[in-house]
Amino acid sequence: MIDHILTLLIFFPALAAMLGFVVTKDSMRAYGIAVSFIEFVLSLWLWYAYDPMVSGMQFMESMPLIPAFGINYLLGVDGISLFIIILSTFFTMIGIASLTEKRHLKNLIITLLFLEMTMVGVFAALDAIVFYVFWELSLVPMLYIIGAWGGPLRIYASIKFFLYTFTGSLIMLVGMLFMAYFYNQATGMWSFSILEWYRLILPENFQLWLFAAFFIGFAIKVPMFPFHTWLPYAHGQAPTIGSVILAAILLKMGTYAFVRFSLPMFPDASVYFMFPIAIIAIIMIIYTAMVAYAQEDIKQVVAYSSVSHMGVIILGTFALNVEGVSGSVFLMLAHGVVSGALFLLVGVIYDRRHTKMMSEFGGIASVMPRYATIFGIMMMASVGLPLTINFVGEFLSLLGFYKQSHMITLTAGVAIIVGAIYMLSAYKKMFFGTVTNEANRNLKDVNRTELLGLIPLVIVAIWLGVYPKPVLGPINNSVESIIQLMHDKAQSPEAKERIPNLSDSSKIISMQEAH
Amino acid sequence: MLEPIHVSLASLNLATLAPMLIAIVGALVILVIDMAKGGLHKSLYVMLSLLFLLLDLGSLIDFAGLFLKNGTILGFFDVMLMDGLAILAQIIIVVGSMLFIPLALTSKRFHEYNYPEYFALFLFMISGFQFMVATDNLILIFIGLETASLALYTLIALHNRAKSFEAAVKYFTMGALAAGFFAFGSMIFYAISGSVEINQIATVLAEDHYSNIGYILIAVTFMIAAIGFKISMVPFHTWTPDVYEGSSAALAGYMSIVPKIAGFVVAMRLFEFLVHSGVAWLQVILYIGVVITMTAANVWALVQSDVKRMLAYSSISHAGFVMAAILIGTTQANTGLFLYWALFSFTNLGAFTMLWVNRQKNLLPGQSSDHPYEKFSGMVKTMPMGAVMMGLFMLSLAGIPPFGLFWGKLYMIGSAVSAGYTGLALIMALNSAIAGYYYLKLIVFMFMKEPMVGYEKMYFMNASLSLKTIIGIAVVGTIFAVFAVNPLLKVITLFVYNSGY
Amino acid sequence: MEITLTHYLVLSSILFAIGLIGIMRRKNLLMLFFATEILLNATNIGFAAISHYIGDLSGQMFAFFIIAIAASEVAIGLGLLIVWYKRTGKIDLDQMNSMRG
Amino acid sequence: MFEAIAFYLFAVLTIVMFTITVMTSQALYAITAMAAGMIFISAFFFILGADFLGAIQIIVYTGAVMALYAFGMMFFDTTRNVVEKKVNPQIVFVLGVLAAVMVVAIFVAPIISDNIQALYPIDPTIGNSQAVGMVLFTKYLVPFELAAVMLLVAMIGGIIMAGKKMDKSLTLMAEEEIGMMDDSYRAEEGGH
Amino acid sequence: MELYLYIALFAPLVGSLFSALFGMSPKTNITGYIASGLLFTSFLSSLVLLNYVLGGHTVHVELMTWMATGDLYIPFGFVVDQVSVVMMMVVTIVSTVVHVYSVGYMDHDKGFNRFFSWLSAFVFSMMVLVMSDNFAGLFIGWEGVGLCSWGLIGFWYHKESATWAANEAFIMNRIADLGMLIGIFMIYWNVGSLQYDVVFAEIGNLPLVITTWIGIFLFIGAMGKSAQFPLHTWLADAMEGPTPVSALIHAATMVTAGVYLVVRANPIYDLIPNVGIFIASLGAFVALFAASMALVNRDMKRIIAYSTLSQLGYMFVAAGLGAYWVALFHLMAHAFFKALLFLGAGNVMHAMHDELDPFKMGGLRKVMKGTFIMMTLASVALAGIYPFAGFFSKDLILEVGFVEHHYIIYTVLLLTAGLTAFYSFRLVALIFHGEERYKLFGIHPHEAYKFMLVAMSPLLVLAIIAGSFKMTYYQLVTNLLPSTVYHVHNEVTFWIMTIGTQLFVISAILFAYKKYSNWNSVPDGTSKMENSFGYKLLWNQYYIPKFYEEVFSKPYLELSKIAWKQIDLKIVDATVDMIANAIYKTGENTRDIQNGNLSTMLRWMVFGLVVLLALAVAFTVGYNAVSA
Repeated sequence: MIDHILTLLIFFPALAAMLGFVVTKDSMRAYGIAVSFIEFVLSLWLWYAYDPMVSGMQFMESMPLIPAFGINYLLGVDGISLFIIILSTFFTMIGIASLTEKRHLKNLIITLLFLEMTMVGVFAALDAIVFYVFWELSLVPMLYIIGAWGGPLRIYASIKFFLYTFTGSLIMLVGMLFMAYFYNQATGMWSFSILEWYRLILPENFQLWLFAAFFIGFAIKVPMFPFHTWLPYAHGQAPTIGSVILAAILLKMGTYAFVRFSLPMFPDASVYFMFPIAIIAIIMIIYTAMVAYAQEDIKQVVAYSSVSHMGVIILGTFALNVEGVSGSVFLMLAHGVVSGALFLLVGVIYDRRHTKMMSEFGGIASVMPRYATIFGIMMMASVGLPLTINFVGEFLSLLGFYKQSHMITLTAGVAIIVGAIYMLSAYKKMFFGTVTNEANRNLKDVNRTELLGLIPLVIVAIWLGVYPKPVLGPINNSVESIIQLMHDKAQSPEAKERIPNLSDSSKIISMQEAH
Repeated sequence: MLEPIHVSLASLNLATLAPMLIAIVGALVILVIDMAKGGLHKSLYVMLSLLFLLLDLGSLIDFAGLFLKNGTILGFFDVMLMDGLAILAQIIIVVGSMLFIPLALTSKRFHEYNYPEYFALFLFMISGFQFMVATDNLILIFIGLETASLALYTLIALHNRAKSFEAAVKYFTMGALAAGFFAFGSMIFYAISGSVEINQIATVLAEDHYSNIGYILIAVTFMIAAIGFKISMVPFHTWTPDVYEGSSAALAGYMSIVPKIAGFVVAMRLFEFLVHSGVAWLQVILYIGVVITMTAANVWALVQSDVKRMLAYSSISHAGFVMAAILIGTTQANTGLFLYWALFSFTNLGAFTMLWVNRQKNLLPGQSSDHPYEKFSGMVKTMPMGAVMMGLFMLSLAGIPPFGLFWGKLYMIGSAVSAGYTGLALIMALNSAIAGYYYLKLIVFMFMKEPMVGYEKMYFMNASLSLKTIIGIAVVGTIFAVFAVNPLLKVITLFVYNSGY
Repeated sequence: MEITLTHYLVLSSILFAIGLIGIMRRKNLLMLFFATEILLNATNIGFAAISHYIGDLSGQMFAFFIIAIAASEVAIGLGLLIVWYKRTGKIDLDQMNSMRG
Repeated sequence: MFEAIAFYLFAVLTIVMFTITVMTSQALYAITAMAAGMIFISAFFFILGADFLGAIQIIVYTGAVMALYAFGMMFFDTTRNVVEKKVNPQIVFVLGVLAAVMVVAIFVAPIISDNIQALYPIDPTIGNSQAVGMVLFTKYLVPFELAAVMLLVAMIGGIIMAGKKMDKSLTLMAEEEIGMMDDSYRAEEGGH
Repeated sequence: MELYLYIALFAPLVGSLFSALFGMSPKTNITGYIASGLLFTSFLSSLVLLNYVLGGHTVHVELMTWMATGDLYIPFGFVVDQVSVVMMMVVTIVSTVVHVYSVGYMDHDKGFNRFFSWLSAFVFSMMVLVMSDNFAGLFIGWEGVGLCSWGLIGFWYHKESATWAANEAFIMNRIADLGMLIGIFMIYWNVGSLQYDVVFAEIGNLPLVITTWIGIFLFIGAMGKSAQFPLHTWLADAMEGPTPVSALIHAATMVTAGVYLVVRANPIYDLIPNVGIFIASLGAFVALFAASMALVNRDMKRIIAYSTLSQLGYMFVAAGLGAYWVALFHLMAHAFFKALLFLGAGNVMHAMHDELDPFKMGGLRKVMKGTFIMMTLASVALAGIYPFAGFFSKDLILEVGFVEHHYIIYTVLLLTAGLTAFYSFRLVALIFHGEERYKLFGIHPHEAYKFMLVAMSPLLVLAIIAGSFKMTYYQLVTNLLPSTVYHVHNEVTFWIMTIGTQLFVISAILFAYKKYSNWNSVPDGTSKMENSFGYKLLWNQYYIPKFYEEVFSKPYLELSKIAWKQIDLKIVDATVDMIANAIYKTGENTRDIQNGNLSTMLRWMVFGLVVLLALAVAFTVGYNAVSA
């Protein structure tokens, strides 16, 4: 069974969703929780069975799908994808457990389970086409979730979300086909296997074009400035569960893909584009933080803050050294946990008041102290306070990029300031002061169902902030192999120089292990 | 004085006529039965048609085996040409027809199915298409085309309402013009090569090193206009939406598949040798044509308020997409064309069948067409399975993996990439994105809006077991296409490659 | 003055153009059908001429089949017109605009 | 010389006739002019030695097609002046003339080819009809048969569309109405 | 010893978590007791450790790995050495006192439990800050105290001003933290480690430029925490928090973290004397600058806050000039008397029902004898009168300035000493002497709980006698810090300086007493002095808060709004929508091509044909031209 655990992980929720059509409406919730819990346990088992010392792919599965065109059903996880998969299953579980939606709950849960399949699929796929299949397929349930359970502008938002990302990924698809074609030119075989592609050393100008093609697909998904405008709409209109999954997992697909595709496949292009992308990242960080500051709707604040944080992730990714990339991968998880939690929290208040405008609130801290506390913890995590999960990622990402550029890191570091500004001011508007709005006077504090979702997140947010090693270790090993691969593949002298050669520094690693 | 001509029967290879003859015989049998005893129920004719089509398919599969063994089979003074393209196209034609004909078994009664002649004409039409693809003789192509077209006009009109007459007349008139173009184009080809057989024309032109370039271009121009009409290339597409709207949904779905594949095969035979010989003009023209057809049709589909018209424009766009194969002209591209069309048949027929099952006899109040988007609003609440299936077809048409059409698109764009048409590949990709909008629009109506009061019973009102079966087949074909792609790809590549394309 | 193939081809294309004009110009469907006949006839002249000048029979064959096609088209076309006329009482194509866009 | 005169004469005649067909507002003129044009065309066929074709032209066109059209005209009551609303007539002529000019522009260049071979050469020793027959029933047997099918299709199509059954549209009738109609049919048939 | 270390470190955390358990429930005294008790435990452990360290040992433990990736390795490592143990003592003593005090002070507050949770959490963060053995750990504590400071300043979150001040403090600190973070990055990429021992061992091998930058960036961090100009405004505003908080955080411990950082990083700053001079100059400037603002202020707590700021300036002078042990010494002494002063002010506030304007008090010494004595003594210590603690430490700093030949700094500091004395006693005089002006406002003041006064007494004692530990202290810390002795060798000069300073200070005190001890009215803004330019300048804090408001806060908000409404919505998003709309509009506008009229359709076909023909002819002509 362990040989096919990834297949199991991917298709178990889908199968369960199919069977879910039979389950009656009343018991659907329990069914959803049970399924997602089993799935989560399975993913934990994956972690348990994962050998953290191995840097390469594990649990590889392979089955020919369209061998005539080099497409195979190829799965595997390494330290980078392992935890994002766990995050996906975790958040689906949390999301379903804390569902407060009443309308068409059955459809919603079935959709969520399908979504879970696509999410796990994206992160487990090692074949570009399989990856693409899940990548695109994930749009559909999300479209439905936003469009059917969303706010007043839901249709606009969902279509915008879908078409925008769809457009980007189609360009990416062309890039993939080119990659396969070049592989075919080089070897005479068709292959879409990512691992095979890793072996291909492309001339630099090809790399640049392909990088650009992939970049558009990924950048829209991340979303990177100036392709980010679908996100506020999607978040603003999506129901809580939609925002949670979107922020926690779907956005990670883009950044994950950078690490999985762009870096190892196009090392020279990555170096070439490092600074332009860093500039974009800075714009994302500062500009969107400012936009977040100007928001009147708390959910939009969180939405824009996502973009801002994704900027840091991008920056870390393009640090092109182990510290930065590990940091950015870790920050993906961190941001998933934190922004997911924040959206859940926003959902809590929305359920009670059916408004997300901050001006409607004020003084909530005295009415809902538990809520305010959890919100405060998550806000501080979002701001990147040490010993919370975000800090580890942010610190490492910025640290990593510092190696490449001092000035850019200094500018990007403004993230910790502007982040504090919008978050604290939003918190102040909502929670501090006196209760002026009568409607807020008798709000109920978070109930048990909600706590069920929130407490684990708080625990994770602090646990991994204090002791990130069990996660950071495997990530580090896999990232090291990627960086080494990049260094070995790099052709231009600049790339050779910018991407560290780890085999030289193996001494240092062993020295540290002596600690 | 006239010498007696000795022709050995064996050299005629009479068998090459078998598939078409089966269809014709079927038609005649139906006519005879009707004469013998009138007023029989349509189910008899449906099943008879199905049986003959099965026989037809059987003979084609037989040919497929022969082709793989012996290569291209010529017959009847080399008029008949059973190469890989012909066999593939005929299989698609026959399978498409087999999926279509059970749609006659609706629970509501429509005018056309009251005629046994309807089924006879249908089989005649199939034979016409089969002739059209199974020859490289322009004369036979022309007659095949006309046989099929004339039958088709009648089939459209038999739906018997003002719109279907309008559609038939429009189609007929424009078809007549296109026929004129075809004849004129053939004439010029004949003038410069002294032949009406495409391979002969190709040989002569090559030997002349394309010195009559002006003539060639004029001929090609007329041919593009004629075949472009058939496969609805912009600006020869104008009939498509109207005719689709006027015909019954089932026939519209059929028209979006079968006549076009015949058109594609003719286009492949006629244009690809020219493209390969570096007639730059043709490449440019086809490039422009393909891009405009894809894009403009997409853009127009965006603004439609009727699902059937939307699907009509979308099928134009798909045709444009596939036309790219003829421009690219590699084996991979041609393989892609057939793969795409095979996958497209299932999905598109499924989509049109979904329209067909909820066809009501009278227009909805306040609507001017049969299938306005509003009709589908909130369908997920009243008819969840139906909505899911329709949504599935839409997703497949939009090219969302892993549903059927995605693999076709993948392979087509892949072939564009392999042939160095980067710009084309990007345009194809972006067009898929534009197309996403209007497919989504229907999904939005079905899944995200509230049902209209009083319309709940519209769905599946016309459904019957056979219709549902067809939809089921289409759904299965759409979802599990991924498993069919590899074998299809292998077979098609073999056929196309061995036919020299 | 020798009459060459070119003469015939030019004649053929002039007639074809007349047919085109007719097709574009006519609103009365019946008379529009006349124009389609002109198109086919124009082509026929060309085929016959080419056939003559290169001494090959295929052209005549083509023309022969075109005549057959023309005849069949008339049958179907008139049939369509009849039902249309029965339904509307007109055969003016400006009346046919229930579908557009 | 004779050939030239004949060619020009008939060319002018055909062009004039067809122009009348296209331009006149009198349906009767139009059909008459077309019939005349068809006959003049057959003259070309005779000039070109395609006797069989010439005969067919006269028989089929002038005999059958024209007769059909004439019936049609009477049926549609178009013997009077046809009133046609003209929209943008300039476009029509510009397009038509352009098409002609451009085709002609190419056609004035002679065909350069050494490779045109007559696959089915015209044998001067035998008559045209015989030759045509030879080719038709060997090489072009399949098209010929298919043409027969086509004519059959056209015939069936024409008949059923003009038939009485088309007067009532089952497509537009409610199921109950159809049921009643079926009953009355059955009653009729039972009465026979 | 490790056990004691862990007890000292984690006892406050346990206290905090325990209190947090009851955070949402109504007041339970037990939280106060437990938290205070645990802090006392922490204090005792620190004492044990102090004893151990006095024996010449240090304790260095590594709890576990925090982050390890690539070449980076950061453990949770803690070190108790001569410097950190001093800080630990200061922190635990003051916080124990403040905890006990708070039990009384917060007696009637709804958020009693929450308060203790925050307060203990703060102590824990502070302990992490001082005990960490690497820069990353320091940063954890650094941010942790920032967080707790935020929570405590905004403790009364229903007050707009409090929450505003809390956010201001946090954000300003964050600005500085960025500098610190960059400093840490530089250290890592140049040294390869963040452990103090490794860094300090390697730092000498780095190019001077880099060392300089490291020093500058770290100091930027210190500037924020220690509220040095221009990041000083938050400190005065932070007085919105409960008074024990001001005593603990904004006087005794957190604000001195910057000084601690510079002291701790002395191997770095030793290499870059130029930066040191800058630090010293800035410190001197801040000392004077803050003192000047304290002169006219009418908010009791703000006056004390400015004095804190001013004293921090002193510390930075010492640290900047390389006299790290002196800085640390002043830090320690200052912690005691300043905390005392604040707690006293807290008593007064309680008595006066949260009235802060000393002009509205007067004559309180009659009802609040204990408080009166304590505050007076604390002020004396602050003023630096022999033999109170302040004298030893402050005088030493003056000497340092003199010995190092920075006479300007010396002069400034001397002047500041006088100002300090003046405003301190202005405050004392206004509060405790003169007419009982509070009666005008119908207030009936009362003395604080006994145990609160008892709790304060250790501080009082220390404020008086701390100076006597000077030699022990010196021997202790110079194990780690440069052991330069700053002494004016010329006996005459030394005595003139010392006595002169004392006289100057005393005269300032007397002047203050004379001027304010008989004050009898509440200023209403009409007097001539109040309308003078200088007064207004000082009253408005040199218009700096206003300047920040106008130049940074408001434009930032405006810019943010523009970014959102103009750029994001109207440009970025509108472009995307425009593309979509353009496509859609194209469809709308061209759909009439299909106008349903057969004639038009036919014309389109012919049109297509003609266009193709035209292209064909054009191509042919071109082709022939080329081939000809």
